[in-house]
Amino acid sequence: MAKQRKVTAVWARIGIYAFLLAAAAFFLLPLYVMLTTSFKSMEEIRLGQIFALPSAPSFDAWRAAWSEACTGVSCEGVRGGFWNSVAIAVPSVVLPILLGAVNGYALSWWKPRGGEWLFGILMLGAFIPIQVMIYPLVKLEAALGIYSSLPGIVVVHLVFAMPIMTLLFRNYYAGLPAELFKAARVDGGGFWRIFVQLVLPMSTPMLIVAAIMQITGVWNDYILGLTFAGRENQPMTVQLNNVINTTTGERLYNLNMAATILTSAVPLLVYLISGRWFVRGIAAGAVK
Amino acid sequence: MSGVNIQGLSIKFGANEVIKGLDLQVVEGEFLVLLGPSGCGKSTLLHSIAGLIDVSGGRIEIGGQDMTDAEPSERGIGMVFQSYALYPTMTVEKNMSFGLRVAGTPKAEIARRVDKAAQMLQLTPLLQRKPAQLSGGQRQRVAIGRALVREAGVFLFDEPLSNLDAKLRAELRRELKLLHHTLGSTMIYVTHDQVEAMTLASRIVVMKGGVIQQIGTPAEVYERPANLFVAGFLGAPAINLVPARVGADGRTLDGALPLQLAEGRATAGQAVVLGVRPEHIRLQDDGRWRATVELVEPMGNHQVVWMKLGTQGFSALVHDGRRVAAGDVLAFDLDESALSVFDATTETRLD
Amino acid sequence: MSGVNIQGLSIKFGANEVIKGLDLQVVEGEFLVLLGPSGCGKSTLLHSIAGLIDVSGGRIEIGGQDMTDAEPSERGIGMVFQSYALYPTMTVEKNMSFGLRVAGTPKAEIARRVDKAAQMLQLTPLLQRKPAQLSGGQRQRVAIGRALVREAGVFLFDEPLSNLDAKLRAELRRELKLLHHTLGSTMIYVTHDQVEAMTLASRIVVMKGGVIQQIGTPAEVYERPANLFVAGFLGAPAINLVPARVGADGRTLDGALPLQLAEGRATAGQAVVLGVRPEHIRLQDDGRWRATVELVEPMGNHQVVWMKLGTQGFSALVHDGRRVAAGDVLAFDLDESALSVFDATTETRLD
Amino acid sequence: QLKAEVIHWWTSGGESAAAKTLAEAYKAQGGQWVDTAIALGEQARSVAINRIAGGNPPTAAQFNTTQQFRDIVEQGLLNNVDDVAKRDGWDKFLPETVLQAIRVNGHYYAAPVNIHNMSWFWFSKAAFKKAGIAEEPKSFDELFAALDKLKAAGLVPLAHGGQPWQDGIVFTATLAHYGGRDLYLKVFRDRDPKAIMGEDFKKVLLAFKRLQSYTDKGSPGRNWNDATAMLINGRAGVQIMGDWAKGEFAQAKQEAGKDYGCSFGFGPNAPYIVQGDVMVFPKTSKPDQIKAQQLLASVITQPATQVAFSQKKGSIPIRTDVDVSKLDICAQMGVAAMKDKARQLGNGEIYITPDQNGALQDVLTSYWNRNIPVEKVQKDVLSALK
Amino acid sequence: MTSPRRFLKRSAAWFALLPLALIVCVGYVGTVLWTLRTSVSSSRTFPKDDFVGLQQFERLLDNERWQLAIHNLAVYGVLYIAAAMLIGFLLAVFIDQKVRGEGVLRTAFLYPYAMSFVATGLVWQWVLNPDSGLQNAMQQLGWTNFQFDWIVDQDMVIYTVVIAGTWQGAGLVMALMLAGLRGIDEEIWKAARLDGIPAWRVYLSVVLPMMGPTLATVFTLLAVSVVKVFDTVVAMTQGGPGTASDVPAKFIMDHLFGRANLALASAGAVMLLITVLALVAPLAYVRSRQKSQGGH
Ligand SMILES: Nc1ncnc2c1ncn2[C@@H]1O[C@H](COP(=O)(O)OP(=O)(O)OP(=O)(O)O)[C@@H](O)[C@H]1O
Ligand SMILES: Nc1ncnc2c1ncn2[C@@H]1O[C@H](COP(=O)(O)OP(=O)(O)OP(=O)(O)O)[C@@H](O)[C@H]1O
Ligand SMILES: [Mg+2]
Ligand SMILES: [Mg+2]
Repeated sequence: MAKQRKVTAVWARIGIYAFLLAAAAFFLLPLYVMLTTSFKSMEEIRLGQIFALPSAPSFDAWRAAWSEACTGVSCEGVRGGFWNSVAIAVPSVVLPILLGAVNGYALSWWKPRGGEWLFGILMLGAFIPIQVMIYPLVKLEAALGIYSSLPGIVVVHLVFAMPIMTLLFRNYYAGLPAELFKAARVDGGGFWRIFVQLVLPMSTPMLIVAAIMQITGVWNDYILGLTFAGRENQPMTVQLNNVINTTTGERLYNLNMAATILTSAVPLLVYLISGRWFVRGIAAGAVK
Repeated sequence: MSGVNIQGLSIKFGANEVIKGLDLQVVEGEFLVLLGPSGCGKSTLLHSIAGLIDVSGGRIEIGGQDMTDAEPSERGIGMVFQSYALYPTMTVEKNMSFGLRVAGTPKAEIARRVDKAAQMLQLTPLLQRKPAQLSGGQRQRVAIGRALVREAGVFLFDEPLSNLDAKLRAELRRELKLLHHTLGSTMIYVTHDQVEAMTLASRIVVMKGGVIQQIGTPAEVYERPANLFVAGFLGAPAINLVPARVGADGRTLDGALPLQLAEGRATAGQAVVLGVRPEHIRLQDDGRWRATVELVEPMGNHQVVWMKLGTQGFSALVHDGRRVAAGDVLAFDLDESALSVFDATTETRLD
Repeated sequence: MSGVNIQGLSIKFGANEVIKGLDLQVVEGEFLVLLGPSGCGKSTLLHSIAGLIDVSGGRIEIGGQDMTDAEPSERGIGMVFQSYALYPTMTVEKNMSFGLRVAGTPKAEIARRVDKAAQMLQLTPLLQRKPAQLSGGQRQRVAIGRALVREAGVFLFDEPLSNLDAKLRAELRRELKLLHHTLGSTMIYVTHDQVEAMTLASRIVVMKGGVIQQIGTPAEVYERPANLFVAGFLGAPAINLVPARVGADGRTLDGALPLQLAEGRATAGQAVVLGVRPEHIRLQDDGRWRATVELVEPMGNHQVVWMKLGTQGFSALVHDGRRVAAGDVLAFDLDESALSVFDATTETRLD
Repeated sequence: QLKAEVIHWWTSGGESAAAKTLAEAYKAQGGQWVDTAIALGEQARSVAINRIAGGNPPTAAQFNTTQQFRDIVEQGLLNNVDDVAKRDGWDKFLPETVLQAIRVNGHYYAAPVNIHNMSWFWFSKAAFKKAGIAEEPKSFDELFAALDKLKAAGLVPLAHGGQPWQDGIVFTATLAHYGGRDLYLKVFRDRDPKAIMGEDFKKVLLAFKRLQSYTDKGSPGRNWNDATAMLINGRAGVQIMGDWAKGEFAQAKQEAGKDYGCSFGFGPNAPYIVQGDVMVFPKTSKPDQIKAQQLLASVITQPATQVAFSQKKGSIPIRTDVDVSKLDICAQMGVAAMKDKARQLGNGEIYITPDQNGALQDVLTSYWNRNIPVEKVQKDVLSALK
Repeated sequence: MTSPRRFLKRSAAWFALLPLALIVCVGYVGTVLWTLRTSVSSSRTFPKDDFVGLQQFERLLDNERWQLAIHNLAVYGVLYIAAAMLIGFLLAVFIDQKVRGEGVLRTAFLYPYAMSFVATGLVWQWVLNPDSGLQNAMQQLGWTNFQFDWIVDQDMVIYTVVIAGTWQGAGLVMALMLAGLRGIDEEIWKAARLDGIPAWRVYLSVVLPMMGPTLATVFTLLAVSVVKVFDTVVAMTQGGPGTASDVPAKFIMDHLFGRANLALASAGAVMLLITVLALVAPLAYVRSRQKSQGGH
């Protein structure tokens, strides 16, 4: 019997891996095409054999994408905006996550009067296409004197991240044992202390999900950075788009692929190292 | 300073009224034990005193001040939750010291109190563990510890010892009593353990369905239960209830235990129920009645003897080591002075 | 079919060995009660029998088959978790019926079993509630119900009655006993309630720190504890322990209670500890010793009298209604046949 | 030093090189070019507009030689460069169609940079050879004949990228070269209902739809350069695309006249369709910004700059009084055609608003991709141009 | 019934929500009102202060492209949300089985989310293109009957957008679900194993309901991205063939930028919002009713 069970367990394992590998194959197929393309020459690409391996793999496109491709009068590849992107990303990731966590916590645990209304409007606002809001926001920031500056872009990211970040944390906190909140209040914890000492440590899985979303969103953002950051602070994606996008210019697909992968390196890195934060049973042992 | 005064308290969950216009005065420094069947609203009452539930009516005063709407932290209470509600990301030590750290207590003082509580609760080796790594009883002790270190004016304990072994429970019972003496704080204590209730309580409150049935000292509640419910609820084995009808003289009873009541205790023709505690049934050879033994439960230091007289079942406690076996026919008598009499319809005590 | 045979079981949490090479044979149809102090590994043992914890060594057989690595569901067990582990999104009814529904039990049969369990557990009016809307005791009863409907070969109960009031507890105790008889299943039952242990157990296992101290019938364990730990652990109030040294004749004891032991029970010069249960101390005017009353605890149907003889403290049970007050000096004697004697160093029983 | 921040969308390799010639020319004459390149015209224009609205305008911003910047002019948010235009005599050398776009109420609001013709016909010599076509078509009917032959030879007759704007290019070419100059102007400039509902226009539409039948199944969504690659590989015979396609051929080291053929129309009087890029100058009252703007306007339009830029960009200069020897033969053909004013014909967007143009594009792309009765399309075109 | 004192104490929560309130009032309410205002004007490149009634809405409702876009949105929305949630959940569940290389797998499923769609859309276009992509590859491998040309098919193209969208979004759903799964109490699992519930059933009947809040989050997230879907379509199909894969956001963007018709674009945004409101309002109403009836 035990033997039989082991056999089924082995089959179950095989099934699990089969599914995961099949899924991975589906997910990785475009990456495969991107990578092979990036190592091909344009002549080879023009043949249209997208699944073929490069006949003479070359790193030229990568080097060009990083440091040589033209993005206007200057030809410095995508690296140009790297530090700008970092400068935008750090506050635009940290602030929205923190604010979102605070909002979610306040809404789900303290339930202040009118909070649900605020949240409802916010969630509704999430459905407006960002682009429609750009013009009034430009006017607003201009009036505040932060248009075309680092604070300008951070504020815009904050505004647009608010619905999702708040939603994320509000629903997450709603799932934690309410008893904890009671205990903490008896212990005399005020709003902030409960948040910092009790709620935040229990938020790691959601913090990491929020970080994944926000880093990706901010790092890949193009239109907002373009519009609000000012020309001194243009993020990397502006260079990326300049490398890739063109209506009437020539398209160097190998370079485009390399540039795209290079630009997404930072979020990818975050994904890779995020694993240890997906902890199991964060609230285990809290209540009977 | 820290008496608790509850007036007309009512609490609803949706349409379900769990506490119904409850009045209760807890004197400062009192050790009040709440007793009542599962689901009668004990925890709900504690939660409302702590300010963790919105009340739908009534007033709660603590230390003479209206605290009906005050924040839990302002009420000066320490609480042990029935479900523990430990902070899962904090170690045992952090769990216990959290409240003190919040209050800005000096570090040395925190360490002193935590150490003391940990020692008393035998948690010292576990101080660096997280709740998930503890056994059920250990978690419960952490929950107690967290309340104790606060040295609050009012302690609310919701079945704090239920998952502990008898020995530890006895020790902690003693410690709690001691603590109560030294701190002089008011304790409101929910328990299902009658030994706990009897040994700890200065007064016992018996609740049923959100309504208080009787308030009194342990002896009062046990010996002079206010109604059939209280009588049946307290005591293990349960009180023997014998229905009877009062004769024309207003004294003589028929039924399984024909007796003479004291003058004026009942009226002629009244249907009553006699309550006889098992320990007041004495097996003695010259007893007025004889019954057949049905079952004997040995309990270590005593035996419970289940007997039948006609159709009426009885239990009796036997403390002398005598051997009793099922089928024996034994003569018994009872301690009439300790008898309770209840009206069969209103179920209230007749005196 | 459903005996449980455990050999050399050992379980570790990280470096912490919680169960240490434990051997235990549970006969089919037996009602085995696990006793032990908080954190001694009772829950861990149950979890390992259920197959919910990976064992680090040893073998577990159920019904004669090696089940060490079997899936929990293959082991034919029902379990009540100490922490209940109710399905939070399901109603009480769904919680109880879920396992049966998945197993494809006919609807009528499910309804029958759930109804029966709900009735027995007095949960019928709550069947449509979710766990979050229940009181602590109600949740615990749902957890029991969920196990009971399974009518499994082996039931594992982890303190199933700890949060229930005495009356309900007594009723359920009886129901469980009945169920055990009708189903004939094997029960392994963790409790801290000695009354439960005494009334339910066909055998009691006393554990300490992951090691079994004694296995025996309730009477054996209570009356003839295998060592000082077992003696002290069972009984409330606790057994009175009196250190003594055996005289040159190998019989005479010095110390607070000078006595003569039976020949051969101890050797000359040996340091021993006498164990005297409080109920074996009889207050009688012609008693050999006299002691001063320090404290009297009224317990409803009896009193616990704490006395002092020299520096040695004692407790005694008084069942007759006599009035005893602190400061009284009372003569007492003891039942020497019920005396336990332990070696002071090895702490094991001497017979 | 006059600092000029310029927003433009010349971001690909060839375009960058072209932009660099402007920057260098500007620098040589005492300016400093501050480059803000933003890919894709729509993006670049909207950033420019937002920056104007936000009070942080660039010195100059690229627009197309169309009505795209009319609204900004109307809002009074652009500086004119009348002084430069007068001084340099723009009226004298700029094509009429270009002037039409940049001159609003007698003021000059943009400096033209180049002229693009969006509707060239490109031929793959290799494919033609395979299909046994000896000569490149000299009329639209010959074009159809060639396409038929290509089809018969199992090649893709018309390499097309099925994106709305490319559909629009094919339409423009058909209307101009199949329908003729007059009809073209009646439709675009006059938006004449009679013409639009008339038989001639119907024929144009049918010819347009016929072209669709020569495309391959994979054409929808394809980028234009992938279509060009089909010509380069000899898999397809013809592509109708702007003059920037030369860049692709050049990349693949193919030469006009040798490996591929180019033609902006058929016959000696074929109209040359004019579009292109201009620089507009957002309103500012800072004197040195105004100076920078004027210098830029002047530098851009100088003959030397023009030649250098167009050489890199693949377009043709905005003026015909330049040395064309450095330009490729296709461009030379274009310049030659431009010398005859009668052959200049504005791109549709010069005559209609972006909104109308968009609506027209919607109609055309639906027609191209679906089976819609031509009469309904006529009605739709009419209402799009309303 | 809250007394001033209690209010004061809760003011911390209010204070903490102040930035949110500000963002909501200025950022969202403000822009919504602005959009509303613009939608009844005749604004082109810049907002105009005139009032033209519901003219823009009439034009919108008359527009075949808009209708098609709305229709596509519905198809895309239903399929994409269903597919992303299903696949995301399955991936999370399988990855949660203590598999080897969890980190690598997780990254493999998540990476599409990090990639700019400008390039990956192109790759999808290639892969799905019958000439260069899968169909061609399969046919060359000998499966000559293999047909997969949805991307050039008027009626099927929207499904290719679903495929690419799911490919991009499922990883994030997986991450969210994974976080939700890991939050479930181990004891519940134990109880279910004991009850002999097969794992799939536990996931379905116990875990999934317990993940209610997570599911709500995921659903809302996906719904928001559905309404805003733009990049995917533009990069993959440019809304084509023709306008077959058009979506409202693309329609709005076209009019906002390329066509300089701010008013019509605003009208489109308002219509979208009204649609969402019409879908959400009954739900919210029911939920608030439920809340006020049962429990606290
Ligand atoms: N995850 C864990 N990691 C480390 N130690 C643990 C873990 N879980 C339990 N323990 C320890 O193992 C020991 C046995 O735990 P167990 O839950 O079996 O005790 P128990 O006998 O059931 O106690 P109680 O009566 O308090 O429920 C305890 O000392 C506990 O601290
Ligand atoms: N959220 C809720 N919604 C509806 N009814 C509830 C809710 N919480 C508790 N109740 C009901 O209120 C009653 C009182 O609950 P409470 O927890 O106060 O009981 P208790 O006296 O503490 O019981 P126990 O001894 O079992 O812990 C119970 O019948 C319970 O079912
Ligand atoms: Mg309770
Ligand atoms: Mg336990």
